[in-house]
Amino acid sequence: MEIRTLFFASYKELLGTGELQVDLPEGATVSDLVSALRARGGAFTVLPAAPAVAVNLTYTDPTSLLSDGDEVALIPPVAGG
Amino acid sequence: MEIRTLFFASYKELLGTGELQVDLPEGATVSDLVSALRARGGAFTVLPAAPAVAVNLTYTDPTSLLSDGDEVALIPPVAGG
Amino acid sequence: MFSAIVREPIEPAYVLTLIGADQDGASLLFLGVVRDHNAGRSVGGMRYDTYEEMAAEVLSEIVDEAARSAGTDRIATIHRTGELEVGEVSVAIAVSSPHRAQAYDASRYIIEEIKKRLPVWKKERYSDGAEEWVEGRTPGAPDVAPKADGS
Amino acid sequence: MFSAIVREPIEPAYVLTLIGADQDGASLLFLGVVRDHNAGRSVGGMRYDTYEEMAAEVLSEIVDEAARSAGTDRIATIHRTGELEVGEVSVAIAVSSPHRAQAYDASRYIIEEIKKRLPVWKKERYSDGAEEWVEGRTPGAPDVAPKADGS
Repeated sequence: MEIRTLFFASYKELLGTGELQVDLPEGATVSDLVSALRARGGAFTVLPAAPAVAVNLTYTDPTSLLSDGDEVALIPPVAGG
Repeated sequence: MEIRTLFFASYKELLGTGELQVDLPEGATVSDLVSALRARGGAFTVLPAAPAVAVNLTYTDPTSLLSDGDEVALIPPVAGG
Repeated sequence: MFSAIVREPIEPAYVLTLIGADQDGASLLFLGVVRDHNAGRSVGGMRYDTYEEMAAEVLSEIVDEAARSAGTDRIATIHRTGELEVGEVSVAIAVSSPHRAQAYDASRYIIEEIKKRLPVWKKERYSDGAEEWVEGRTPGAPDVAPKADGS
Repeated sequence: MFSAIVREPIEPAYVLTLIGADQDGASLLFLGVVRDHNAGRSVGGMRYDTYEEMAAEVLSEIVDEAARSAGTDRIATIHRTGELEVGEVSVAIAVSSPHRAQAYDASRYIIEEIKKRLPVWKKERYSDGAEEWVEGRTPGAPDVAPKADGS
């Protein structure tokens, strides 16, 4: 299945991109997505193993199952206000 | 000595005046002034025996000595804001 | 620091111009407003009576205390007196400070102290034509729980 | 209730027009402002990066929570994104309510929650030309004591 993966702020700068399509097997979780990203090596290894993650605009647990077409954002520590 | 005595809000309405000159003997205290007012009878008897009082713009204790020319205000419960 | 008792309407945008500095990350503006009801009765307006010379001194003292305690001197407080209609601003408190906690603390301190000791009284004008002095607090009396009908 | 993420400058006087009702005796406007220093360094400006669709949802949720808890729906919150200069408003929170405690509580709740979970990031531009992401808070992490460099 295809997961639209978004990066912001320091993650976006680190990876040089704000968005990646990631292909994952059915049954993959948020945590599997992060592992798949880190396995790409290079700058991706600097991503935290357990970043805050939002699936379809909502903060979500690492164990949550993903579905084809989900929009998953890796959220660096926030600093609004 | 002459004490300029001020009344506000409900006290002013009650007494029908906002200001009275009160003549008191030397050595009189705030409390003596209030007693002298209440002794006038009529509406004055409705004044509390121990109202909040300001002497020369500052909240003051009932036992404070007064001086000739002091401005003394009887302060009803306040409701600013 | 700025404080004043005024007879003219208070302009919130103007009060904000009295504070703010490049070092400040937070600004807070409190407005007390005449509302259309109190203690279950429909209110048409409010008449404020004020011991003006003393109120000016007490307000200035309250602002000084807040400034010392919160560590910012960017504070402006204006209290109105006279006849007010529903929706008009009776008091404006503007504070700016480097960090937000200072602004909230100073703002809250000032409004609470105003209600405890500023020599101001208000008479409500009800829609049925009756008028009544709003029950107040005796200055210097021990704190009691906030009243349900305080703004 | 009103909440929005915007790219244009925030006008404080406009935000106040979004709240206020005849039943309200208190209005409170909080402004977060870009300040000229942080953690001992001189700051020239700030770039806000925002996950806009999600931030709009989260901000709306935060405002809903504050409204339910404080018992007033007269709340407007606007957060800006993009390039800001020192002195510009990054966030405005306006609340009006019958009694002042409700407005203070709702206002403080909203700014604290914004700092905990709104998907917004900021990069400081220092006077010496360097830039750095402001250290943030991991959403969902337990509360820690407020940091000395938070606005």
